[in-house]
Amino acid sequence: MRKPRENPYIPFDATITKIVDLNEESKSFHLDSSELRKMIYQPGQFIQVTVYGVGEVAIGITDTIYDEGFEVAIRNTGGRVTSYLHTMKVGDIVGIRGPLGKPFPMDDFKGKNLLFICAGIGFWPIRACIKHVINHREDYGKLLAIFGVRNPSLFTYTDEIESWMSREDMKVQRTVDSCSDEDCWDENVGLITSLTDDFKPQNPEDWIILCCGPPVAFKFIGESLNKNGFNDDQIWVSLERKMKCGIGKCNHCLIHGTRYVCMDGPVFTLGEARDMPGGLD
Amino acid sequence: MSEKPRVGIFGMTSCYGCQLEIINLEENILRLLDHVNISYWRLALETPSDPKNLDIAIIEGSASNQEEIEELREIRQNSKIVITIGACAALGGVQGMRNLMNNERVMSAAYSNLSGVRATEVKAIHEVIKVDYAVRGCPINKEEFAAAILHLLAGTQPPAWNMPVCNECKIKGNECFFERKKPLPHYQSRVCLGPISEAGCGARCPSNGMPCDGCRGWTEDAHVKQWIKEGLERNQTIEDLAMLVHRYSGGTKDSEIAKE
Amino acid sequence: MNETIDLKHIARVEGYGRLIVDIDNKQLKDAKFNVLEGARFFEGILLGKKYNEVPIIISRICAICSASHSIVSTYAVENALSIRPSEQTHLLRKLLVYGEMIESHLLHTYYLALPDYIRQPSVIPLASSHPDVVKRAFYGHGLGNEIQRKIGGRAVHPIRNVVGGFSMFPSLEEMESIRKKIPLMIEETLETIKLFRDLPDQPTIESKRDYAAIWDCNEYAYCYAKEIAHGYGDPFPATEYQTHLIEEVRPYSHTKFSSLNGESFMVGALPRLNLNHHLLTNVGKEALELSKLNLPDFDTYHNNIAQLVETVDCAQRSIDILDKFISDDFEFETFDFNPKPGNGIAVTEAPRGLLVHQYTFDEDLRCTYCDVVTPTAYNQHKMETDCVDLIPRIAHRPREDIELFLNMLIRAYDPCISCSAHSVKLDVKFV
Amino acid sequence: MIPRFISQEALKEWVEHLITQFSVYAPVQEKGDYDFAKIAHAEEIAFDFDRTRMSIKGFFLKPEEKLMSASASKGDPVASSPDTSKRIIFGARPCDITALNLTDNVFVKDFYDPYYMKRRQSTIIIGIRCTEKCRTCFCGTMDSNNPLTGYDIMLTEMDTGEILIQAGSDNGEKLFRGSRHLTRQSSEEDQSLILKTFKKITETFTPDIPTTGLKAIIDLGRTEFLWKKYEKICLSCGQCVFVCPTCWCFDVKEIVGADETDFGNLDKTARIRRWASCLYKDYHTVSGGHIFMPTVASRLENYYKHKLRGIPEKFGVWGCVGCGRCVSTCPVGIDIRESLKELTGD
Repeated sequence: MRKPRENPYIPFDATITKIVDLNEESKSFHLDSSELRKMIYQPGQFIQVTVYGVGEVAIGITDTIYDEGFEVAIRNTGGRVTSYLHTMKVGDIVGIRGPLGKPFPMDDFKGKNLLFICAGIGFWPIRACIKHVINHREDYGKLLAIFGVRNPSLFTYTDEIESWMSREDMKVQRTVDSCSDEDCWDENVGLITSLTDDFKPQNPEDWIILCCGPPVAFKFIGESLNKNGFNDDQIWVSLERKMKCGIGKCNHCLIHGTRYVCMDGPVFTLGEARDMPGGLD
Repeated sequence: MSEKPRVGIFGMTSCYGCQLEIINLEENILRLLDHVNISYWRLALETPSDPKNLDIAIIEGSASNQEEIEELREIRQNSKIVITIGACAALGGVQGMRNLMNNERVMSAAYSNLSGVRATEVKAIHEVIKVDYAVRGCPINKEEFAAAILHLLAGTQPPAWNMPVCNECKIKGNECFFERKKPLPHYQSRVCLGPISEAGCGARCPSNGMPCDGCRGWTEDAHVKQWIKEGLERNQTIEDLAMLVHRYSGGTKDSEIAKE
Repeated sequence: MNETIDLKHIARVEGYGRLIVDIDNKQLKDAKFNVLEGARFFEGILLGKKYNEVPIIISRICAICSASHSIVSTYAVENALSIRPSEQTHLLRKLLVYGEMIESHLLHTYYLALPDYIRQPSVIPLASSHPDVVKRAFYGHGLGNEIQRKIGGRAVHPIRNVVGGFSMFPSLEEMESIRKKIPLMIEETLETIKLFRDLPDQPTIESKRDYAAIWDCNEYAYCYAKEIAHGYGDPFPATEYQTHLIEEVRPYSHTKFSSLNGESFMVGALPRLNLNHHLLTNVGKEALELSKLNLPDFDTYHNNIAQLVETVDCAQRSIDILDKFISDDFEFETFDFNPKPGNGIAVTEAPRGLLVHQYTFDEDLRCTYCDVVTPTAYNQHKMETDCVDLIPRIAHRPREDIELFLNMLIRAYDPCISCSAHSVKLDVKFV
Repeated sequence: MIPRFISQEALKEWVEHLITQFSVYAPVQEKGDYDFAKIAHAEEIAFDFDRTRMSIKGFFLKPEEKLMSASASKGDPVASSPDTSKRIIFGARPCDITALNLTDNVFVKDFYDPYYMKRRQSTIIIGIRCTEKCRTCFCGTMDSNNPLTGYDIMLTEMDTGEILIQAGSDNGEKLFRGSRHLTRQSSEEDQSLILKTFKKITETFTPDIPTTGLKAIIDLGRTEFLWKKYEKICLSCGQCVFVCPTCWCFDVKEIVGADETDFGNLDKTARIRRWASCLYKDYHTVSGGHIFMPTVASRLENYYKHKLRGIPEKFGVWGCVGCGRCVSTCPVGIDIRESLKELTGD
């Protein structure tokens, strides 16, 4: 019998049990298998999804559906794997390796106020954190989540976000970069920084910020938050790199010779990321 | 099981070597035929049946006269996927060099009377019609061709390594033809194109004792100007080097280096 | 009744050719063979190129005879630059050519010609109707390729054959592995000779015209000789090819016509066999006997079976050379040379016939003149005169038969149209 | 084991004996340079070799290998098993052994790479110590000419021409058990001879390129001038990476239907791993087209920093063993020794 843990390059199989269209370019896939259910996963980690014969892609886990397996959301970037995944059907088999990488240290954040900043598809890995926090609501202080996308049609998991908006114990803000006349938007219009600029709580040191999105956005978000009294070590970001092995061997995700995103990350504090030259490229 | 995909194989101006390499697959052709119906192949089939409604069109050769350009447009209209095979189709091939030379002189050297010759500029296929995938090389590597077809049939793009020939050459542990100022015997005294040429051939020429010829074209990030600078230090003239980097790629738009 | 038979694309030949035959009341009025392949101007491209680039570029004229082009161009360049290759180089080149002959002949006979003889559109249906024949085809053809790969570095456009010698050599194991495979191929090809010989209801033609091939009085020359022999007269030096094999332009066509003593002539396997049959190896003679060819033979259709006889002969010659290499010490030679400018001519036999290359190099060793005449260019005139001989014999038959027999006739020449397209005047009249 | 001595002739005899039991790979002269090849007789060994063209890393991290095969429809991946028949690498140089110690670390740490390690475990390494500097080497500077582990046997030629045998592992000791008659025990008189030879070796390989403060210099980030300078000449051909004994970059691809025994079966897929180079643009390009290290300068910086900063931090040794292969293979003449001098301002 095959023992998957012995050989880190060999995936285990999982079946696609459900596919949901999130928006015109993204779908979410529910995956399940007995081995997958044994997987212990923490928010911020990622898995490597193999489409046999096509390739492998690193994906942040969007949610743990604790008794039905896992959910990953995948945007069709036009690459080999993502475009093929978008043609797959319920019942098809994929391979999984993981969980890989370091998670957000959620236990260290206990008792703190949390700000989630989700830029574009950066929402998906953060979604697992938000759900974790909601499930352990009493461990954490105030909650604020900021969502930003390019235009209103790109919001995903809208029902869920709206259910969070209706919660008393959590505040949600949404913004779009721009909107046309057809799909008008009555909430905030502007870059994410237009919301973070106004985020000036009384005791900034009580807050932890979890941020995910394109690395370039981190620079601007960081600047905006720094102005309001947050230091870089309070801000946690999740970085992205090309990945192949996912286990610190192949050197694809090496950032300027010193840190592996797959092993030392993908979660870093903004301070750590800034210390790595090119870390925020 | 739905009907097998219909495949047409077409030859434009070329040496037919890439189609020959398909034949050279020997028994494995039969394995490919398990998956496809060949509906048009002038080299191997009796008067072609019907080159319409093709799923895959495979084109060898470059476009070098008006008739071929028209035929190509027709093929594109009748095919879902167009893949090209060989250097002629992908880059123009050796005949493309005449684009960069004094065309009249070239043509009159071959033909004493030019009145009957109708030849346009040599063009790579993708300069004429949209091409979905190119199998490169002069000639193609038959295994690579078979793999490309199998991948397309499986619904995915064939894997490309996107590396220079030096990768495969060093993997094979070959002696480097490009080492600085190393004297080479006469017959090898050409600057190796390995560092700027696309891999995938298995470093065929360097593994057979000859410097790389660059038949698969440049890599995506080829540092051609730096390469030419290095070439000049190896007692080559700028004209020779310009012809060398375009030996197979005269039929593409990015043949500017030669003109510079 | 006027009838025009227009074989628009002659399929199963290498390249893009067309035959138009006008028949008026069962009398032949006109026959034209056209080359429709795009022109590539190799003679022009080579101008100004360094001598060592010449064989690499020129072998791209044609894939199926790439080894012949590569070898004859290296010989022509060596003749021009006064370079003397070693004896071992000559042998290796011969071996490479034998590999090419085997590959090309078997490709033609099995894949391109045989389907006609069993009235099938291609070789593909044969896989189920004649699986044993197709298996033989794969084996023999693959072996020819393997010889080319192990000697020349690859099956199409050899790499290792360079001006002066070989850039790399086969290993002893490689030679032994080819050597072991050849006897079965010979056996199987003899079977195929019988198959071709005994096929019923096949067209014939009697076309008593001249034929030519390279000539070496000591051996059946497949690869490089100094003289050219023909059926009706004495051999002449290869350097005089332009005075004997005259190319002329006729007013009614753009196509150049090659003539020998004012007549069309044939090159290829059958002419070679006609001229050299007494120099065949013993196994080759056995094959000839089996084929029941009566030499000299003037039936163009018999070129197919002549190719099979040659395949057997080449296979035996390959064995002889390989045995010599395996038993004697094979040398891994390094070489260099001192080239001098000049003019050089070399002639060889491509699988489909006489092939001539000529180059001139200047002080800088750059090419200033280049002439390449390919076998199909020589044969073109005879393809038309053959129609004159054939039509009266078959004019009474139904049109499908006439078309088939004409197709078979052109294919019997094993024409390599991409070869000839570089130099033949194009007939660009499109109907 | 107490070090023993063997004569040059007896060494050959011993190698002949080894060939009867193992596959023995040793440096031979080939195509104008030295390369490791499987040998059938001891006389094939080029004993005068300085270093081989390629390092020994290819024995463990194969240039190209199949990691697994699977079915496209059913999954069910099966790992391919590397060839683990016992073999000997005869004549590994100290720099290569030092590099091997480093890659051993990489392929065991955190996640265990079974392909690499199984090959490593089935291989016996017989090292030959260098007594003089070769071509472009600077192993003295990188402290790699005297590995303490990583070999099973180390041979050192004494001034007298005799060869000193030191075992580095139990396996190494076992290797001599049946052949003790070929060797002689070292005596107390030999002590001075050994000391003298080693002293000479130490003197030969004194550090000659400054590395003091290198880590701090890199951390300060004042290195851009060098990458900008090299960017103008580097061809990104990656040759330095492939010859480097401490570069272990690889790329992984999935392929369909290419099984040799079952050609054309579209259900059969395989995962292939192949050497790659971090100097290639494609290495840092993700689907969608974003390139994480778009310039040659940034990729060169990544390459150098990994060797001179990242690896020392993680493993406590230099990421360069000073074998100098990259120096002699670089087509445009980039020289890491010059780089070090320029970085430290010497």
